[in-house]
Amino acid sequence: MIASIALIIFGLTFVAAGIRAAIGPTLADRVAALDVGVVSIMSAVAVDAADTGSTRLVPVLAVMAIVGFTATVAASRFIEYEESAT
Amino acid sequence: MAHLVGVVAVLSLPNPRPAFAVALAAPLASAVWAASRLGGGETDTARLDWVEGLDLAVSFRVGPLGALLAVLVSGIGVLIFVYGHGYFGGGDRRGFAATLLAFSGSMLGLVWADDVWTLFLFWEATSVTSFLLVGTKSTDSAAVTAARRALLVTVAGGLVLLAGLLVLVDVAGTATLSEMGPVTGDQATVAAVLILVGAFTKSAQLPFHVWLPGAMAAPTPVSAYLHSATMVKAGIVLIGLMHPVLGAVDIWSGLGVTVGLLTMFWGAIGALRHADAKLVLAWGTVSQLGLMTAMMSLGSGKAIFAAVSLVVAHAVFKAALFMAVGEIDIRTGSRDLRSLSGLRTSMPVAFWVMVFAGLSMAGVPPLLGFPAKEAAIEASLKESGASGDLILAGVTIGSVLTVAYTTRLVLALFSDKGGEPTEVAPFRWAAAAPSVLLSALGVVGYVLAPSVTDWVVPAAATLETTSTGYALLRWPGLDSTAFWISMGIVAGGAIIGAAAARHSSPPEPVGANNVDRLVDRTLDLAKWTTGRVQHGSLPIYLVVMALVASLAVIPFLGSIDAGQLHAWDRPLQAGMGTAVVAAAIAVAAIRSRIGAALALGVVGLGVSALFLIQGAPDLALTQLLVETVIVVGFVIGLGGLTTQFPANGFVWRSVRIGTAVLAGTAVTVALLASAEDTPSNRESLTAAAVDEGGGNNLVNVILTDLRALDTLGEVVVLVVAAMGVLALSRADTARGGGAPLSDDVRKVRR
Amino acid sequence: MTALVGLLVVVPMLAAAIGFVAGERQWVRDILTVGTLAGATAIAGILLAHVESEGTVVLRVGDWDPELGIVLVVDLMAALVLLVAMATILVVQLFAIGQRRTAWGADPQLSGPLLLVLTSGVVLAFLTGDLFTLFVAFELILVSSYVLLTHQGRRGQIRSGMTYVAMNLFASTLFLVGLAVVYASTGTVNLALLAERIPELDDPLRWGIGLWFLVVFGTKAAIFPLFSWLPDSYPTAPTTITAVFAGLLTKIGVYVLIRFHVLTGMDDLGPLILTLAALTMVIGVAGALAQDDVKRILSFHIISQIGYMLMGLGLFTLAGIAGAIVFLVHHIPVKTVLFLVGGLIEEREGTSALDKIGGLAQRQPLLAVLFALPALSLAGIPPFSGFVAKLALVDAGIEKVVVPIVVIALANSVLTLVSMVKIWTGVFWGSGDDESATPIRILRPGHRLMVGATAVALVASLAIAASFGPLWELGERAAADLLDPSAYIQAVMS
Amino acid sequence: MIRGRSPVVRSAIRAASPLALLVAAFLFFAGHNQPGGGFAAGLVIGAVVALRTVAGIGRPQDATRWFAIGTALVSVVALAPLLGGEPLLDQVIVSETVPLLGKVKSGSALVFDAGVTAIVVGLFVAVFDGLDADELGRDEVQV
Amino acid sequence: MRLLRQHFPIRRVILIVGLVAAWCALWNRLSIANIVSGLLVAVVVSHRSVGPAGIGGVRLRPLLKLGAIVGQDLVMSTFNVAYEVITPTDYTEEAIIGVDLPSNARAHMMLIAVAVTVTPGTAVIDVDPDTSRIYLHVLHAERAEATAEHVQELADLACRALPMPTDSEAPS
Amino acid sequence: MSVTLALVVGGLTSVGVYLMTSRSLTRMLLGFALLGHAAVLALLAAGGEAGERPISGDAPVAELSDPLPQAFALTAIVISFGLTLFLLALARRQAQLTGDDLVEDDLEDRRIALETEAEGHDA
Amino acid sequence: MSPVAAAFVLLGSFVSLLSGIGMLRFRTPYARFHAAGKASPIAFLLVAIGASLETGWAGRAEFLVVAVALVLTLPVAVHLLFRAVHRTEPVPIGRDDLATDTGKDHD
Ligand code: NA
Ligand code: NA
Repeated sequence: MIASIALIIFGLTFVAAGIRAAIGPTLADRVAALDVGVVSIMSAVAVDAADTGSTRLVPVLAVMAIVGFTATVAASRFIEYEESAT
Repeated sequence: MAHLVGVVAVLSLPNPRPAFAVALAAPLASAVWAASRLGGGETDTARLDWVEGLDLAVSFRVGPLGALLAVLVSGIGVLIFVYGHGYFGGGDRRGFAATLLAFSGSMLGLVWADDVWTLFLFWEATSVTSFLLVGTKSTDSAAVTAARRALLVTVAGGLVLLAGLLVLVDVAGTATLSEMGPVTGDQATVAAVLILVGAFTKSAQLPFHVWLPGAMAAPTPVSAYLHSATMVKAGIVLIGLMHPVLGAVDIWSGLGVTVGLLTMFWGAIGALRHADAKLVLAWGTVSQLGLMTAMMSLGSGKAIFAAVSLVVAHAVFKAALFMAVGEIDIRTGSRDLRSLSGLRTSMPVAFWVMVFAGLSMAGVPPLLGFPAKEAAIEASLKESGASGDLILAGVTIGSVLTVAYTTRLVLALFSDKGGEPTEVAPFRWAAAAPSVLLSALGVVGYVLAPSVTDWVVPAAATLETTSTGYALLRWPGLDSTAFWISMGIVAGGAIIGAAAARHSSPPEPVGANNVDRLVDRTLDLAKWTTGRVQHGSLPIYLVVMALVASLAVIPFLGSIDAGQLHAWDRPLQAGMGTAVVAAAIAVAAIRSRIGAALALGVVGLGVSALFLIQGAPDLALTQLLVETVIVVGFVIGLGGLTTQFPANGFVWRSVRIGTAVLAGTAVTVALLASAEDTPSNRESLTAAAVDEGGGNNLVNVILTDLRALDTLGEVVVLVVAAMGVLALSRADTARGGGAPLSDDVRKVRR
Repeated sequence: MTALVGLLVVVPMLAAAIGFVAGERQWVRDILTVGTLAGATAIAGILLAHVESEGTVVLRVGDWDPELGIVLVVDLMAALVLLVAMATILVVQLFAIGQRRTAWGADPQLSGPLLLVLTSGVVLAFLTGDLFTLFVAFELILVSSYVLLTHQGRRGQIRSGMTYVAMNLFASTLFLVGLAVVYASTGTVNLALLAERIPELDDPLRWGIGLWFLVVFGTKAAIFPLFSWLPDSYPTAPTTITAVFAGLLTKIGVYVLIRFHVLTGMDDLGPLILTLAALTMVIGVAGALAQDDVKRILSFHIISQIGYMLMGLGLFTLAGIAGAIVFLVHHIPVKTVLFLVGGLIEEREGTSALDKIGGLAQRQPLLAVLFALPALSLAGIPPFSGFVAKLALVDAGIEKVVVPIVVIALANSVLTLVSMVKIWTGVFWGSGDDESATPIRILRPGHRLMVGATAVALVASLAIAASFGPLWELGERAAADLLDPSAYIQAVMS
Repeated sequence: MIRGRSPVVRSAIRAASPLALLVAAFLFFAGHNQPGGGFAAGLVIGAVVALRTVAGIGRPQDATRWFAIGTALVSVVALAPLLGGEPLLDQVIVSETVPLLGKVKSGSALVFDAGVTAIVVGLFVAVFDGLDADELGRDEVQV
Repeated sequence: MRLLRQHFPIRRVILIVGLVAAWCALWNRLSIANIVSGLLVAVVVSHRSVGPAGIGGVRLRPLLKLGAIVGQDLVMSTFNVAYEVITPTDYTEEAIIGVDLPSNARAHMMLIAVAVTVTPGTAVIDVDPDTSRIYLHVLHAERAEATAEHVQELADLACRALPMPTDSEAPS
Repeated sequence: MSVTLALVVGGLTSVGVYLMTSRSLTRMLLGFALLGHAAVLALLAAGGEAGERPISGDAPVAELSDPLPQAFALTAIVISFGLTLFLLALARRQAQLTGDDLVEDDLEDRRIALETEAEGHDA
Repeated sequence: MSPVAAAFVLLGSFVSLLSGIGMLRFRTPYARFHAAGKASPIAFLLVAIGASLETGWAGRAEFLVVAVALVLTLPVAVHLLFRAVHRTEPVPIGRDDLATDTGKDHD
């Protein structure tokens, strides 16, 4: 029950992030939204772990953290680069 | 076989000079061999199985008819090679000689064929080689057009023939000619019509005659050979060969005789109108072929006999006439009846050749043409009833006209038109001798008519056993009706001919344009169709494809079973699914590139979440990683482009949206229609993975072991894709721009 | 025997990888590619001989139960087509080695290895007894084709490559969806099991699956109306690549169509397939007639000829399917030679546009012969292989009394000839536009190799014509095997 | 003077790299029994490559070498069984009890997976080469 | 021994220890096998060409104190955001302020940046290594000075936690 | 079959097709990526109802989700990943050559189509 | 789930919700980044603590690794976002030392 509530809430956060990704307006906003999306899925996985007591997916969370970071760095780096190049 | 060797030999000649001499060897050999068999009764066969499963074989049967025709084909062939040497003078003619030789071989194969497929093989071979020969002057667009026309008509006819042969083989139960018995019935009628049409195209019968006059664009040796002795006779020979099989079919003789006589009439009219000597001969050939067709399909013993005789006589005199006109052509540079003048004195040899061969054509004694035509008239006389009268009338009128155009030709060509006589180039023996020989043969043939009869009769008898009782009569006697008709024909024709000698309407190739127009029309239609179908625009192709896929889904609609469906696996699936689709729509709605790419990232995240919900953590993990890389790659690779996507028109956008919705529906329907009574082998899979694969993560074991081959392929795909990325980035811009497209790109773009 | 099958799949991949890293050492790549392809051809020959006498060879990859793992199946049809395909690729590679110094040569550092990847994909597509592995094989073929088509980065290539990529990717997506439907409905992707289970499905579902895969494989095979990618993409690629594509790639689509639809008993789709066959023939040849460029004409011909193979399939009779198989076998070398000649023309004249070339019959008589014979074969003129193949199909049509398709098939031959004549009169006769003709001079040995390779392919095609008797027999046996899938099922499962 | 590249980012990436690679190694070795595997490991290493590329820190250069290693590994696993008369891709599992470490279980699937990883890493290197991503790592930007 | 010292400076050793711990954590088991394999992996992945430049020492006490403050900030930060979200606040008071740091070493800057970012209402916008100045975004301009002081404190701790052999930038 | 999944697949396909039919290579690329998602989800849906992650020992075998379609999906993801990257390079090259990323028509096709259009449709 | 763990999980979801609302509500990008870059990782950390209580020491250690990875990387990511916005699409705000120091006033 508690897990379900939590999952739904993280789902809502994901949706909020999706909306921000869709409406922008700055590119950085979209990037940030993507970040929030990743973290909310990470959180959902953690909720599942709390619910089931299984840690199978925890290493996956580490990957998510790294990967989310990668996307943000590359995108924001690119935004700057493009702006300065023009 | 000798011919094939000959072709190779000629092509591989180091020195072009003796091309014709070498080429001559093969037909000489076959002519001598065939001549030695004339009149004899023996029959030789040869058979080479090709595709037994399809009853395909190459088989020959050389009997009296084969020998007679082979003498004509090869004998005249020898003379043509001699003539060709004189006609062309010098230059590298290896290709021409080889092609001519190949043609000659094909023609032999055709007349010797004992199998419908062999016959068809050589039938098509003559079409193709004649195409090459007619187009010898390949830089002349008229010659090229004529060659194309000839090829199209004959090959199209060939395919009709093929269809007819297929049906015939079906009815007759065999493909071997000598094993076929007479057939009748509906299917036989179909076969008969198809085969006759095939024969008509080859033998230039109305309305397929249109290719022949145009083919005069060929060098005269070609015309003399193809359009006198050989190719155009193929249709006649075919009708003859089919007579024992299809002669009993009702429509056979009616159709053949009607078309033949009409052609005879129409060809003669054409010959009377033209001012080009060669065209006159061409139209004359059409006319003569009409007569032969009529006789051959008439099918009585006498008619077949007459037809074979005509084939022989025509081959001899028409080749001579062509050669003489060709000689005039190369020595004066003209073939125009209206301008040539004074040739009787300046070219006496050609004159006498024309006179003798012309008289033979007109059917005047003492020339071989006379008894042949007598036989034809007698055969017409033998027909009873109204149709018999009609046939007689037709043959008579046609013959009158034949005499007329012959007279006109000789008179107009050699008359003095006042003014300067036409300049004439030096005499060439090689160009003149063959025609002299042939016109002399006309006389000799008349003199030796009994011998000729001995050759013709067994040949005709192989087609129609009742042909045996007839002979070529040098002098039929004054009590012969046919004789008086003949005399009337000659007299009437001469008067008309003399009168027409002064008149020439401007040359108008009646009907020839129709084929060209048909071809052009076809090309236009093809272009139009292609323009519609192959639009050149990728988005349209994709729309078509999506619509086709949507159509393919229709049967699935009948297989959706609501009992097998459930709304969702987990409620969260519904929520996340909605989010995914919404994000996907955002991808389409966002007009900035990086923005759309980031929205794609959100879709990917959502899909990962769906994977997790579905119980597929490996997929989720991979999807997440992949998604990130793609977003990064997108941003780095394409972020530099102008930020906004171009807008497009309302209609096109509506089409796209409509297509998209249809495609999406189609995919949904397909999935919903799945039966889902999966006989699961999850247990055995799990056991196998753990015991033999040595791992608990089933997906991983499948990927690295059970289905490692797929993974192997998959990583190779990655390698290749990466090499492609590298190659594209290294592609030198200068080289890439090396094939510059014009600025019309934008204009052409819709 | 199964070891040979294994080598056939993996060695080209390995050789390709070595080729990629060989750097400037061109001779390494030449030895690798030619050696591998020659070996593959030899193996294919051995396999054909073995299968012909001993029956189907089945390789269980990884020694897994066929219900769990992947099987590679060499039956008669596979072995037959495999041999022709391998030999064709070998010849084309020889041509490519000769051509590499011309502007029309592909980047040899990539093209050789990529051709090997393509080869492994082709092998896999022919041999796999697994629908998903077929997908992977398709992707192998496609990705190497994409890169081969576009790696030079020319503008026209990028454009046409995009068309090729987009349509085929779309087809790949549809393939996966179809695969999902099949798996959901039958619980397997093993062809032998599918041959058992699909016929047991309800009619609508079965038809749906059949149609869906008709679209998927039809796109690969370039049937109407899914062919548009082909004529837009082939002409821009380097000759050698086009030759392989033209000769081979669409035929893989046809092969798979035949295999899948016959094995799973889709006879009810016959009339539809025949209709599509007729349209494919006619529209393809219409396209050829409309073009004014050698390569484009030839490209449209591929489509038209696919129609014939489709016709054989659509009849769903022994004779029809055997006809389709032998047509396929005959068509590969013929088409390859024609495209190679197109490449030689381009090399000689600097273009393949009809209005800019002329009179080659005089200047390049050998080229004229190299073109004329396969062109006649394509038009179905005897005694070339095309005639027999067409005759077999038409005969099969008459046997099943499907008059319209027979009439169309015959009429189409004339149109084919018209377009061949168009090339002939445009290229070999007449006179060209001297200004735009810029012959590419390359070293004689290279030229000789190119002509030699073309000639070898032509000889192979003539040999096929000469030995059509045994070929037809093999085709009939292969068709019989397909029509009665129990042998296939038993070979795989036991 | 403020440079285009933030020193903070570079340090963070340097600090995170070992951990990321460790995670990659874990995914690689654990993949046979839990989520992960050679492909995921390769992607994580690839992510590190990406980070280092855009930050202008050293990264592997020659993609083809990775491909060579990777393809060689997978091909060896595929072909080696043929030498022993086994079918293509027939894999072996080795289970040994090693002193100190206890029971070690591994198989040729691991080698196969290593090949996959190498190829994925090579893919990243190639793609970042191909897309000129190194441009982003340049320190030319000045504000 | 010198070679060992050269290749395994103290920071790298600590890093390796941490990595081995992480390795064991990921495997869910503390066993000899895991430690041995973890060591192997950690040594490889902490190679100088990969990881942070391992020059200089580590002082545990300031590091722990820094951690404690950051943890405290974290909680505060949470409440802060919660408050801002729940109350309809108007952000007219945003500001970007520059704060001078005692060090321009990268490791310090990174540590500071991490610490600052979790501090309530602040985030690092840019860093100027030449002037050792860090620019922060603050949500509440009126608290700018307090924030600056807090950041100074964090910076001091960071510098003490990771003492440098020299004050110049470490080679990278 | 979960209707939700089928609808999601359909939705993704729709948007994917819409984008694929665009002239902009970037959008085609986006569309292709979406189609890839759709295909992978379709495969997953083919595996039947959601279950536990297919790791032997985590749950009874009967409760595990079907691993085979997951393996298919994984392979499909990877392949479409590689192709997407290649397409990216292709689009980039196009942009390099023409300054934008718009798909060009086949000029020869357009020439023929325009010729016949000019002549009217009576041909 | 133990009550304590449940409390952490719920608290985490609450914070996450706040971060989501903040992302949507805040007017300036900077403010949104505060919500995105701080609240959401905190939410995760809270849930992780809750989960750790359920999974024993091994699980706790694993979560610690994840937490370290996140804490190491996320602030830097947020920093980059701020920087990107400030450099490319700056929002004029009252006091901007950075703009002043670099001579780029944006108002
Ligand atoms: Na031309
Ligand atoms: Na994989």
